[in-house]
Amino acid sequence: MTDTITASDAQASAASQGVEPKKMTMVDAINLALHDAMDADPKVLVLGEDVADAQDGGVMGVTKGLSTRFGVDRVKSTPISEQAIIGAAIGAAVGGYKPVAEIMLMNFIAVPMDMIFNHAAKLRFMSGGQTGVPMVIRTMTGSGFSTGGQHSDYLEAWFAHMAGIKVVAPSTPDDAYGLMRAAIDDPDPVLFIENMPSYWTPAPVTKQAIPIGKARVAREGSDVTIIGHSLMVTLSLAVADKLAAEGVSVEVVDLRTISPWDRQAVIASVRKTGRAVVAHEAVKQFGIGAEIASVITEELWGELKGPVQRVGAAYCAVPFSKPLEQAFAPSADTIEAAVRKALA
Amino acid sequence: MTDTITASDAQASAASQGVEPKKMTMVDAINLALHDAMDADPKVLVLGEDVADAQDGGVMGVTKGLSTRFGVDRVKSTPISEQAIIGAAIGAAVGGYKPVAEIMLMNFIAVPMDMIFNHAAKLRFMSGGQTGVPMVIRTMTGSGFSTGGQHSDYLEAWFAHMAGIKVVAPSTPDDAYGLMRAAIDDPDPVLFIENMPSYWTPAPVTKQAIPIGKARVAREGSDVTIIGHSLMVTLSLAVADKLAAEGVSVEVVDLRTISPWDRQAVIASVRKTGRAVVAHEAVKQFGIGAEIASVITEELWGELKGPVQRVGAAYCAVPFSKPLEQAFAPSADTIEAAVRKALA
Amino acid sequence: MSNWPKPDAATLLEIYRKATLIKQNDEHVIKQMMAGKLVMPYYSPRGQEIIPSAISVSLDDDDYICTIYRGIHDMLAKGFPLDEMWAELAGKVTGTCKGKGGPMHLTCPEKGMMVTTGIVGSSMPIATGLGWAAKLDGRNRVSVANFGDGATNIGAFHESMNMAAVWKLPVIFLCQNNHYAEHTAPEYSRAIDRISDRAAAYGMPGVTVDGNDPDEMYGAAKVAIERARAGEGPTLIEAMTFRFNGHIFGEAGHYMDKSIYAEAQTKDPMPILRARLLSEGIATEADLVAIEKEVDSRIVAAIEAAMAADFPDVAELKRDVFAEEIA
Amino acid sequence: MSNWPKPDAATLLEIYRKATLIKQNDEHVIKQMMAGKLVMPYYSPRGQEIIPSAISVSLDDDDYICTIYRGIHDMLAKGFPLDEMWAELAGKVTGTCKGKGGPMHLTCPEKGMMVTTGIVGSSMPIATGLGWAAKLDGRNRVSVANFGDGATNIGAFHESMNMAAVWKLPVIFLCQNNHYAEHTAPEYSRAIDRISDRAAAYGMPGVTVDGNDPDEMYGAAKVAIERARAGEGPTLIEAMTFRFNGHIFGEAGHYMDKSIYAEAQTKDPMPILRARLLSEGIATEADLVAIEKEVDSRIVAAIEAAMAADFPDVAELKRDVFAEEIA
Ligand SMILES: Cc1ncc(C[n+]2csc(CCOP(=O)(O)OP(=O)(O)O)c2C)c(N)n1
Ligand SMILES: Cc1ncc(C[n+]2csc(CCOP(=O)(O)OP(=O)(O)O)c2C)c(N)n1
Ligand SMILES: [Mg+2]
Ligand SMILES: [Mg+2]
Repeated sequence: MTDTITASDAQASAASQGVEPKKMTMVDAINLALHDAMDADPKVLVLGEDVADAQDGGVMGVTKGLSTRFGVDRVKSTPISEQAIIGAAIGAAVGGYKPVAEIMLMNFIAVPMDMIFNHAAKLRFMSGGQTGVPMVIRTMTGSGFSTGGQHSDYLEAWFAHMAGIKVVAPSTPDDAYGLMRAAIDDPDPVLFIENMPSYWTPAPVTKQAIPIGKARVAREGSDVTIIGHSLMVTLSLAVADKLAAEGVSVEVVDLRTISPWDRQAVIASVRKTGRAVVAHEAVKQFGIGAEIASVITEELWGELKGPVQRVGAAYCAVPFSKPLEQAFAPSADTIEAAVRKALA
Repeated sequence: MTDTITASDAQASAASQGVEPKKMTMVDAINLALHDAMDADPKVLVLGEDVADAQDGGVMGVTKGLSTRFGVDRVKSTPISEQAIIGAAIGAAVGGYKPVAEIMLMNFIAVPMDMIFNHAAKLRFMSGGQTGVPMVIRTMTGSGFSTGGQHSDYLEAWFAHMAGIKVVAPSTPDDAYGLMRAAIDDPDPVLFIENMPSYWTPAPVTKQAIPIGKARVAREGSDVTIIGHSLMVTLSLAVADKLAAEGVSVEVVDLRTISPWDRQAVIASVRKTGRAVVAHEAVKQFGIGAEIASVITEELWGELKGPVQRVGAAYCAVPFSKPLEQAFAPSADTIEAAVRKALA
Repeated sequence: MSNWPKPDAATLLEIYRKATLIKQNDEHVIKQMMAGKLVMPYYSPRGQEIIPSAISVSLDDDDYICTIYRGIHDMLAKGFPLDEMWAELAGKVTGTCKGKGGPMHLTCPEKGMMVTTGIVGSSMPIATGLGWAAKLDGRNRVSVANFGDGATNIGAFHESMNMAAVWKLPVIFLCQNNHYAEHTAPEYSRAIDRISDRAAAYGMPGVTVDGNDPDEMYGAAKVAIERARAGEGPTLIEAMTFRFNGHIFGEAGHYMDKSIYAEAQTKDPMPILRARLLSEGIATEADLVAIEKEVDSRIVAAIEAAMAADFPDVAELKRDVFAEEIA
Repeated sequence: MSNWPKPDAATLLEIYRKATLIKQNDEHVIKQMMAGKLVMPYYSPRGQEIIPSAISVSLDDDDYICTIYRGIHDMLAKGFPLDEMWAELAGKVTGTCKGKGGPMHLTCPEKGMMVTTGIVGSSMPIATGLGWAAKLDGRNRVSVANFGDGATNIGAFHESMNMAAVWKLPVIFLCQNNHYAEHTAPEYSRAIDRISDRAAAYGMPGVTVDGNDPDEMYGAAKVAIERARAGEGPTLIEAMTFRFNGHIFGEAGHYMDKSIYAEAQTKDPMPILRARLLSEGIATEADLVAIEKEVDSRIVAAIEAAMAADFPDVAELKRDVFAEEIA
């Protein structure tokens, strides 16, 4: 048995305390997590373009209210200077603070890559543990909004391949709250990937911290396991619903943390079902699905009923035109087709 | 049958023309390729820090002689400005030239990631084919020289996961010459990864262009296939030699091109041997070995004698201290152990 | 400045024609978006019409420009074909990028419109490279980099300004200072007043002009272009202006200071130039109405053609990734 | 400048003591490398001794510094423990970073030595963040960013200078201008003479001083530090100097202009300061020899301890990746 958290646990625990979990959007859940974290610890800081209230609390409103409540010394709107934003966060972290830096969209994270890769992820190791970089980088992405080639890429694979940084990606408001609290409390740098398609769907938020490194069985099943994160979890649950009507029992594992990922939970699930599909919105080639599929295959050699199926975006930039954009990214249909292939 | 090029082809063809292939180092082979390409096409340009002769023709001397021969308008030493270096190369490429830009060490490629990822790799697609970016980015890496955490990472996985850019990595002087000529002639951006440990070992150079996208069987064998690039090929050949004495027949496939990689050649080899080891010096987790292992497993489901073994660096920054640095990166011993595991 | 060249009557009229195209095009885009017929992020250039109009009259198709997400005005002024632009906005296969680029990546090499980027600051290094190409070509071409005030705080600005100056490249760095960068007013992003003062850090001439004034904008642009064509190197022009429709279509604009906005509106360049053309006798009301009508009918025709055209086939996902179609 | 504070005799002697440690340490490193006993990339600070020595006398352990691959002088002046430094150079587990960082990543938070980076330009954004932390701490701490002349052409310089100025952070941007950036002379990398002129682009004071002159360097540093401590914001100091041993240990140096090199040698700060201490009667020959001997014996002891220490265990690969050891 693994100590994976199941979907019902958190709600059960909230219910057992007699609390009716409030429904809120992911935007509001993150906003609340930031408020609560800043309240709980005066070392928590927020910085990024437009994050303060004079700038409307972020272009998406995720940081609304923070500077009014905690002051503009702790909540700083920055110039458009991604290298300096991450550099400032690293310096503040090394100096004992817990900054939460926003890189508005994931594509812009290519700008401060040096700061993240050569510095944030490495300072603890290179200093032999004398310093550490307890910072969070919030960023957002997701195709489907006709923003074209430079505004909706998923790049989690770059960071999963980078020693010294953790990568988390919530698929629900509850996870967004819990993972944000855990990320801020974590002594190491955490990349926190938000996804725009999930921003405005309200769902219950229990306000529990969610451990980094643990996956969640979002739906139990016995015939095949779908492993995913972010929007892919939502799509996979829809596929599971649809296939249930045909008598196919689909288990859905929400990674929650992409790196270091919960091998134990994933292996336990696939050991049970014997079949796996890994889905991500990033380009399929050399995406995180390859690592997960490889480890499943290594660990369950001889036990799998077929090769692990991988689902990912087409090998091209995100196209603008609607029909192309739709065909580019994995959809419920693409995932369903992969599940059927796994079952074949 | 695949149309993979075997080790002996190029030399045979050189020999058949009555030419005795000259031995030279990889440094000299790249230098020669740049000379020949600039000679052949006045549109070929070179830029980077210290590349001109007033700056000694590069800190490693790879670009020595070029500015003296072709002038300082075509061979430009730049300020330390990696974003402007790649930007200038992109602009020149869009304007009809074929720039070869040097990013001195692979770790520094994190600085111009936006230019590479959001621009060089995407302009052709986003413009619907109206523009293209026929540029080469030369960069160098490789651990073993006590340079510590920021000077010897392999990051090919980032670029393999990026649509619109090709990635090549020579393991011999002959490949360095041939792949450089092909990369310069290619209509699309090519990342050309040099490795310092292979810089100064002389070997024959036949001066043939080597097609991008084609692997090379560096050694034929029947029991197990090792797939690798850069220094890993050299180490794998040594392992093959050693195991031959024990009667184990190892085939070594040199990828040459990491993206788009030669699936056909790799699959053909593993179909024959039934066992595969993928080796790279980059961190193992989420490295290119995962994609290659996944595709092998998908394509040869039911035909493999065991799971594909993956060899890569430890999950940490490159350590300075000698014993740690040695333990960090894959060695002939690590590869040998993986081969034995594959054979077990 | 007093010794700058001034636009003659015909040039002023040409500037008005371009600016009118930009303004009316903007109105049509907004109308189509409100009607749900165009779905895209839209960064309106309303208020910034004069800047590209007054520089473009001194540029040829052969000259390069790079611009940004808020760049439709730059492109229209440079002669970007209307039909292909509208088809691209609608995501159609007849679009200039076959629908693959969309509004943030409009490209038209025949008109010198080489790169449109959505990444702040990134137009500059690429325009620098085009300047290098132009210099090597030996054809007196220039390369114009368009960018906003906010972009002057990012590293790519610094690196490319410096490189262009050291290499004496024929680049015009055209900063369209519309006061805001998304929701950020200048006091939050720089501790100096004039962005053009940054040119001194690179040994490059820098000048601040009223970007809404065709005389100043034309003069400064002409001087910079001639300097570039003469091989004397790059110039930074800071053109003061304002964006009346906020950062992006649909935003609330709470961050905007009401008095700054109101003050800017008194400087809306379009009614000012129109009144001037009449008062200086450069055109009659009938002339101007004719221009406005002609422009409008061209736009309407482009919209109709765009709406009637086909979407690209999904096979396009495999094309233009590389020169050779992928399998 | 005339109104700058001047170092008193004791301070001058302290500067000499620090500078001597730097110079002699350099000689010992080179000796060990020649003997094959240290294997590492080494960027000698020979010639740049006065800069960090003259600033460090005005800094506490509490003040932060960030430096670069060529930064051993900055660290020694700041009080970096010799034993742990040498053990680190030798890759030993007793090194300050347990041998995992090496010469390019020496770190010692107790002495305020927070980050050493091998990536050009990257000391600046991080020092800016430390300046933010210092400001929030409210303890009058300052943060010093060290970097070279070549680093002033990279984007990170621009972004962090600007951010520090806008946020009025207590940061001293200390550019050690040693004429070359690897093999590149300044005329190939910038079109202006004085790097300190770049400060104006950020609304920050900028000053160029003779970094080899303890008076000028001490004065400029002191003024900048007080300004920072007083909450008035950052300063850029360009300290002119030279590196006598080239970019990296073992290089040929063909790119160096012989007359520039010869001219620089006449300004070697070490013999000049030594002669001054004697001529001004601040110290006797015997005093100086005593300092030099004491410094030498400390270094020799550190080397011996380092050579005798153990290498780290390979299990260290799993430690310090994260705070929690990985499985
Ligand atoms: C590197 C990067 N960071 C952030 C953004 C998000 N963003 C888009 S436009 C913009 C403001 C740019 O302001 P300015 O340069 O003044 O141009 P304007 O939009 O006012 O024309 C920002 C921050 C981006 N596109 N790229
Ligand atoms: C981003 C980056 N680009 C290139 C290099 C390679 N490199 C190391 S030192 C150096 C020269 C730096 O010159 P300068 O800033 O003047 O410092 P100095 O070495 O003279 O002290 C270069 C180009 C690097 N380390 N980082
Ligand atoms: Mg603006
Ligand atoms: Mg220097």
